[in-house]
Amino acid sequence: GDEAGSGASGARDQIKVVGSSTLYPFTTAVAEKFVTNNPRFKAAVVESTGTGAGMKLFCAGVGANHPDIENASRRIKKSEFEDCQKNGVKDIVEIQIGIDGLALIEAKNGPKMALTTADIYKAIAANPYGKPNTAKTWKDVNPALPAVAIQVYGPPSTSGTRDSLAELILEKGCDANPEMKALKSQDADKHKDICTKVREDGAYIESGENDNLIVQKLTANPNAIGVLGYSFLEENLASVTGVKINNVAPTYATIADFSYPGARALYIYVKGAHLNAIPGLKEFLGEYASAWNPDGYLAKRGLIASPDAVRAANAEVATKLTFMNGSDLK
Amino acid sequence: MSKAMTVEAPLPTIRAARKPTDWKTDAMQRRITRRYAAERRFKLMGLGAVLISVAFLAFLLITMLGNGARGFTQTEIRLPVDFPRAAMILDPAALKGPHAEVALATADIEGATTAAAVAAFGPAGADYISDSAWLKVRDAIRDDPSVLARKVEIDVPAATAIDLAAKGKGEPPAEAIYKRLNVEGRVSTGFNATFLTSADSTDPTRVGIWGALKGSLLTMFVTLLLAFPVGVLAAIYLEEYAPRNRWTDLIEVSINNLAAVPSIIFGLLGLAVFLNFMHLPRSAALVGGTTLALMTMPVIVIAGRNAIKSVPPSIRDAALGIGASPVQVVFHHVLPLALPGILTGTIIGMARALGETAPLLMIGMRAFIATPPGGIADPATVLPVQIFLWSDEVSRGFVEKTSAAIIVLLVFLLTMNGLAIYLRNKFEQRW
Amino acid sequence: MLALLFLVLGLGLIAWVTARMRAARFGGTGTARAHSLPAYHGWYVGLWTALPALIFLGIWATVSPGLITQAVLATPAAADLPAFGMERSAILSEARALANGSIQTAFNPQANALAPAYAQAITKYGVIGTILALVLAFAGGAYAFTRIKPDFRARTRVERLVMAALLVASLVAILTTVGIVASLLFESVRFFSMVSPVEFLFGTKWSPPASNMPASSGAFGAIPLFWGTIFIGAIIAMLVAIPLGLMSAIYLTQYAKPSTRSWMKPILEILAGVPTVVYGYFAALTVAPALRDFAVSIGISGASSESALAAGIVMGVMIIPFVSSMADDSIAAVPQAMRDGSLAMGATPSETIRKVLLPAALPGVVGGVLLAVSRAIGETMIVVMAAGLAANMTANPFASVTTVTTQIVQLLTGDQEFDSAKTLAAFALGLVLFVITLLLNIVALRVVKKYREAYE
Amino acid sequence: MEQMTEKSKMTARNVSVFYGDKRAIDNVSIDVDMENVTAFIGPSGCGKSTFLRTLNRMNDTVASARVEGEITLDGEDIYASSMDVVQLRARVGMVFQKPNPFPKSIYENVAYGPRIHGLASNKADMDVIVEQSLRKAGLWDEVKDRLSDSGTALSGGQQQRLCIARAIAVDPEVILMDEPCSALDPIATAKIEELIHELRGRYAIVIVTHNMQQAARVSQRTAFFHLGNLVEYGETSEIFTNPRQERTKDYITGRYG
Amino acid sequence: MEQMTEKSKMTARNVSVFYGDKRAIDNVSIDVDMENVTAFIGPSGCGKSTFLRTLNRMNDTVASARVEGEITLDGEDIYASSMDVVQLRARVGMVFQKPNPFPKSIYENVAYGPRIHGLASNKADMDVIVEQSLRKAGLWDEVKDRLSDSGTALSGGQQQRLCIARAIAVDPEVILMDEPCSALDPIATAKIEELIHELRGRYAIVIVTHNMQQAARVSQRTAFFHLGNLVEYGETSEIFTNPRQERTKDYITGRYG
Ligand SMILES: Nc1ncnc2c1ncn2[C@@H]1O[C@H](COP(=O)(O)OP(=O)(O)OP(=O)(O)O)[C@@H](O)[C@H]1O
Ligand SMILES: Nc1ncnc2c1ncn2[C@@H]1O[C@H](COP(=O)(O)OP(=O)(O)OP(=O)(O)O)[C@@H](O)[C@H]1O
Ligand SMILES: [Mg+2]
Ligand SMILES: [Mg+2]
Repeated sequence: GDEAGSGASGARDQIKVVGSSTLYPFTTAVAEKFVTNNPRFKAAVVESTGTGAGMKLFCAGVGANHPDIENASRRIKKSEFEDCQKNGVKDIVEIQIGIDGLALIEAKNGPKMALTTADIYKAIAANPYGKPNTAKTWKDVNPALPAVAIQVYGPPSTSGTRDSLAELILEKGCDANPEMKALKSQDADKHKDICTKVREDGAYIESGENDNLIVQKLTANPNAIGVLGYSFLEENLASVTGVKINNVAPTYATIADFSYPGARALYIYVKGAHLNAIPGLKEFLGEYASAWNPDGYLAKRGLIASPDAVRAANAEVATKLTFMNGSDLK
Repeated sequence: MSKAMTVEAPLPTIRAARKPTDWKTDAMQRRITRRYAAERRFKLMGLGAVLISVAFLAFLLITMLGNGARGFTQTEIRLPVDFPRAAMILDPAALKGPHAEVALATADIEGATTAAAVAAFGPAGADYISDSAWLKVRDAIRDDPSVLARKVEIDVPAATAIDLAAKGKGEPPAEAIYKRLNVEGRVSTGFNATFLTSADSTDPTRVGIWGALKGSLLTMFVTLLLAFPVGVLAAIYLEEYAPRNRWTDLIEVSINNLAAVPSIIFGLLGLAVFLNFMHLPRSAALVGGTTLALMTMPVIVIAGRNAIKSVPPSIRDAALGIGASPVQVVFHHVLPLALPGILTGTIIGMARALGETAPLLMIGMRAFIATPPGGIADPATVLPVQIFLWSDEVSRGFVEKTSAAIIVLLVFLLTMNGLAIYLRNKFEQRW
Repeated sequence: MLALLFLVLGLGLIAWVTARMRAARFGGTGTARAHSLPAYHGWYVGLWTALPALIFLGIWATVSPGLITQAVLATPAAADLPAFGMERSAILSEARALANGSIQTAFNPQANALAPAYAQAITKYGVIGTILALVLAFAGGAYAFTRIKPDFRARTRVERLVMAALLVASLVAILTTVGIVASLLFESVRFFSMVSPVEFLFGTKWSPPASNMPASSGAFGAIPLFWGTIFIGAIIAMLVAIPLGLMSAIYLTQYAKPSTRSWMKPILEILAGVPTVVYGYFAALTVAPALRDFAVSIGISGASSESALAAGIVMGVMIIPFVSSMADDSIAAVPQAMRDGSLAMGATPSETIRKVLLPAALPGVVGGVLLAVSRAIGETMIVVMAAGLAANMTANPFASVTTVTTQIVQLLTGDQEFDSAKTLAAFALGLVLFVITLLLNIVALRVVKKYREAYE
Repeated sequence: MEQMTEKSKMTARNVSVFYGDKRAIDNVSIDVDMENVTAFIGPSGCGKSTFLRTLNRMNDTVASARVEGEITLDGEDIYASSMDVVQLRARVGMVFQKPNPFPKSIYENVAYGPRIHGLASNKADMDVIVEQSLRKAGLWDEVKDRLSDSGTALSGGQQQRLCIARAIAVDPEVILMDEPCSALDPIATAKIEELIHELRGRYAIVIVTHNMQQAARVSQRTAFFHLGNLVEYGETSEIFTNPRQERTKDYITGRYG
Repeated sequence: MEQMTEKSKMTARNVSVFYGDKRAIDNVSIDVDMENVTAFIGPSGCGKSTFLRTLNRMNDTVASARVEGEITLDGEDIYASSMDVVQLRARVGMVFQKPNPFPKSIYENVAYGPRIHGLASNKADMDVIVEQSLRKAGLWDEVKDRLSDSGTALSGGQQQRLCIARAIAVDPEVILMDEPCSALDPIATAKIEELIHELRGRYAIVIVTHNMQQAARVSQRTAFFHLGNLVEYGETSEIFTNPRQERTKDYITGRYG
């Protein structure tokens, strides 16, 4: 479906969504609700490609062969935005649909740990504060903690959840040290390296995202800690509990107000050029906006609603369909 | 007659060096006992190997069956709905016209259903029924708009927790609720027809495999349409006509190699060529089928060549000898005789394609598709990918659905393999 | 269009019948008879009638929509179409759908205005196309028809076409291979411009940088992935598959009653028919937890529930029928005379198998095992679902290792930027996998072939 | 080699056959006529089959085979590019060592040749051809009630006669037989030999055999091959009683039964 | 059938062999002794091989085969349950139609039997056994310098002698040979025939052949089988010059070479 001239593959009557697996359950839920409420439209196709591959597809161009919506578990990057521009995807609507809580969890019969971001950083960073990590047990990290071997199941480096872990927890723990904070302005790369690199000697175990298996592993191995999306914690409250960080337990409320460190915003990006071309696309955004309230059905699936002001602002974007300008991207 | 050749050569020295073997000595008998013991051990090891392999298969099948059988059943709750009291803005007359769907969509049936559940089971009642329970209510209205004037009882799917409790896999609170409802006679567990007739959903009580199955069938259709003729023709060419030169060697090497290339690499090929280069529609059975066809074609070629090779050359000589042209020889004699073998190979190749997942992940068939595909260019997913997707789902209700989908897939595959074995045994010919 | 298609095919059929009838009238017997059967003349004329017209229709089907659209755009109704492509083409295609009646109402009101223009253009080009196709059909048919004479070699011509079709079919294999190599090579070259091949092939550290880290902080040493792949696919899986497969083959071919064999063998083959996603699910949910519990109960700490062992064992089971059928073939290929020779010396069956049959069949068995290995290391779903993601270089089967295929899936479906070294690495890994399996297969096929020839 | 007459049906002049680089037939000239049955004899591997197969270009199917020299049928060069192989083979029929009926019905076996050559315009014609061919092959009485049975269900000797019937059905001029009896039991062999007697005169017949008694029984002319050479060719009676070449004599008196 | 003597090494009494329901050998009684080489002749498929293989129970390997009647070796019933098949086969060795050396070295080929039966306690003993066996088989001089070459690298005749050496190495009492020369050229055949002469008297030898000249050359007694029946059994000279049965005569005078 390139130029109007060819016209052969002109249009599509089905919304196409690609992108992050984190948003997959939310967007599919909206998609499903959308057709049951609007039977005249066809069901959307939601593909879980991962944010990066999805962004690539999204930015590849406009036309029936390219998706309309990108699910992103992080903000679009400057480079990706430029890629979009280059391929003619000029107008993009950016909507923050809610928050995904990153939660540290342990088995119900676990050691009931309470950690700080610095503890976590020191336990799983590759080179805490620039020195190789030798900690074997939590006690080595912080004498107040039990002498339990450090075993953390967490997202792999390919996943967006991992980015959040680095950004929202490790970096904060790292910056607790003033020297590191200072380093940030001197040598940003080195700071990143020291602060966000995760150890690879077995204490941190990369596991798949969205994986029920982590929960099962934790019940089987009560001394381990898991890092995963808040929705898993909620779904499995019978067998696992949240680990307090800086004395805050992961709950809906603490994540929503960002007091639990580990919350990240989730976005969808919509192609402006498709808004008029794809039947139902606008209505779909409306459905999304109506679903992301704290009492909406997305909450049941583990989405944490954004603060009221953010929701209102984004609801406006979703109805007015204002395009982003991308100047504040990194 | 001819005794002339007799040569007396007794080799006396050597004969003396060796005494005749006495097989009756103790040592010899012991040795034999030992050898027979070794023989029995070896045989037992062989039997053991077979039994272990079969046991593993049985274990796998039984596990799947045990988990999956539950996926075919669904617990339903008899929900009393008092329509007149529900105050829905729904005009029964509108349900007759062309705008019935819109009318149904705009009425807040969901709210009414939730309210009915709360009214029937208390404040937590909404959690007893599945999120999609209201669809049943909607269907009930659509089927018979007159219910709107009455109070009726409608069987709606129970929430996953209750469903699991009904199947003995639940947690204590849900079990308590289930027991209560059971005493009241409000729950029943029956065959889940939805599972066989609907497509993917986010709600485990509403999911079905029909969408994926249809996707699989469409994909297989494309695969068969491409791979079978190409495979058979290529097999004929290579086996019957190809001159021996570097080109045919190259073809031969590629085919043997393609048969062994990891399937995921075909996925990378499909991604690069069909999607990025040819811009065929993503997630479509067309692309999936074509990718799998490339994978299946070498299997068919190899099976086809073996089948063609096993047709005795004497048949070809006979036909050539009375003046049949090479093309006639093949199409009149060789191909009909080789067909059972070719079909067997095709079925096996198709069965493999039907069970294939990895390459399809690369070309976008890993998608949530809530309506069964209408054609080969529509977005579709296939059974194995559906299984993969469900195995990753958060909701616990998907566990049994995954196993149930596996059972469906296995039934198809085992049928196909069985058919292949049957064909092979029936038509296996030795000349 | 469809009607036209049938029209052309119908014409072809008519041509076939008439040419056949005409050729049948040539009659004659012995050396005076016509070169080819009437049916071949029929085919010759029929194909000449239908094929050029069909090819034209194929081309026309891709060209005419553009012509139609252009015609529509030239009309005044098209003047106020939005300038932008996607929306514009949406309206156009909706108008077309309205024009040919596949939809009743349009989302875009503008489409309604364009529909009549569309209908007109469609008719116009439809007529043009039909005329051209018919002219071609008649011209082709007439040309061919004038050529049929008793001594015309229609069969040779038709068979030449058949041969061409056969040749084209077999070229598909080469095209596929070229496609694979090209698609892998193109992205791999880009990858190797970012990461040195030496580091990639010999580096011992695999940690692709997280996206918020500078690219330089990661490491793309693929050795741990190769190790994991070999550990699971070539070591653990083979430790399961070789003894079980080989002994099963021996038992079934040498000891089992034919009746037992006839149902036991298909049952074993079912193991190969179970889809890998099912094995993966089984490995992840049933085998892995059980192994982990077992490891913990015997006091192995650090046992992972994504152990190499779970994936390896299940993969081994999947490979059993593969090994056993290769072994079966190899043993069967040893001439019966060898077996008779040994038995006639007073050897027991097991002695015969171990000392004569197996050594003789060894090259075949080895070749089969190599093929099995190549299949195991390319297997994806089992390891994606049941093996870990941690790039460990460990020989502890209860620990978690990762494999090439797992990483390919992970890299291509992760949340990272697509053009980063990370996603490109997937193609480089694919290339390595391709090369390795290619080599394994070449070697294996050589071994098997050479050895087969030894007895033929 | 001097008996070349004008009435020859087929003539071979200075024919050499190569398999790749290996010469299997070296410079052989021979004539075949309608009146006499010609037998090719010689030890195994001497090239009898190879030479026989050059006479109807069955060697074309062997990729490595190459023929030099000239072979004519009724004066036409059969290796000329104008010669249509398919028609050639219809005119020069072949019967093989192992009976090789098609796995089709007896009727279809015989009808196949006429059908592909368009020799019968309707079913009745075809019936006539099938019956006549089977009669000539001496098989009609044995199979007339079960024409729809599979050809492979016949006994070995019957199968071989079916193959002869099949060859006759396309109305050939020459029939080549490559050890047609070596897979048969003595009784079946006797029947085939009788048949060859009957067919003589109507077709030019060439038969390869490694059984000298058989050659003596059925043929009027015998060609003795050895290591690819035509050692001696002449009247059968003469060759067997009074061979001119030492090699022929050695072979005929056969230390090796 | 009346020559049954007390010195018989093996005796068969009323032996019938069935393959499934099909009777391949019908009520055959025969004696084999040490002094005479016994030849089994008869047309193809008459059951010669089948009967030969019952003598060392090689037919056990054919699932459908069933033997009735009594066969003894030194008076012991070889089909008795107390008979150990492994030992029986060591005592009654067998040489097959096609030479079938193992794909091992020449040495290992000969040493195989003694090794599995534990006939040599050390390498030196084994060397002796190998040398003696190869000498008896008349192969020693030809292979003594290349004992470690593969047995399959020898010529056909050498291979067959290697197989005989292999059979001799386990020190058997009877040697059964099933058309041992049919795959060999005349020179190799002559060598084997010579060897049989030499071995006579040391081993009871039974040889199956479809070559009557050969039977006449190597055997002292001949058994003529036809359609599973033992038609005639007696002195070779008598059978060939003065057959008592019509069937034997027909076969011997052989219209069919
Ligand atoms: N297809 C082939 N490729 C190469 N060499 C061949 C081929 N066919 C036959 N030969 C060789 O050509 C020579 C003549 O073979 P041919 O089959 O003509 O002998 P023959 O006289 O028919 O023997 P036999 O009596 O065993 O049938 C032999 O040396 C044989 O090995
Ligand atoms: N394994 C078997 N199963 C069934 N029938 C068999 C088997 N082996 C041989 N026969 C049949 O038994 C009969 C005797 O066969 P046998 O091999 O003993 O004959 P032969 O005299 O050795 O023939 P040849 O001279 O051809 O070797 C034949 O009819 C044969 O078809
Ligand atoms: Mg021959
Ligand atoms: Mg025999």
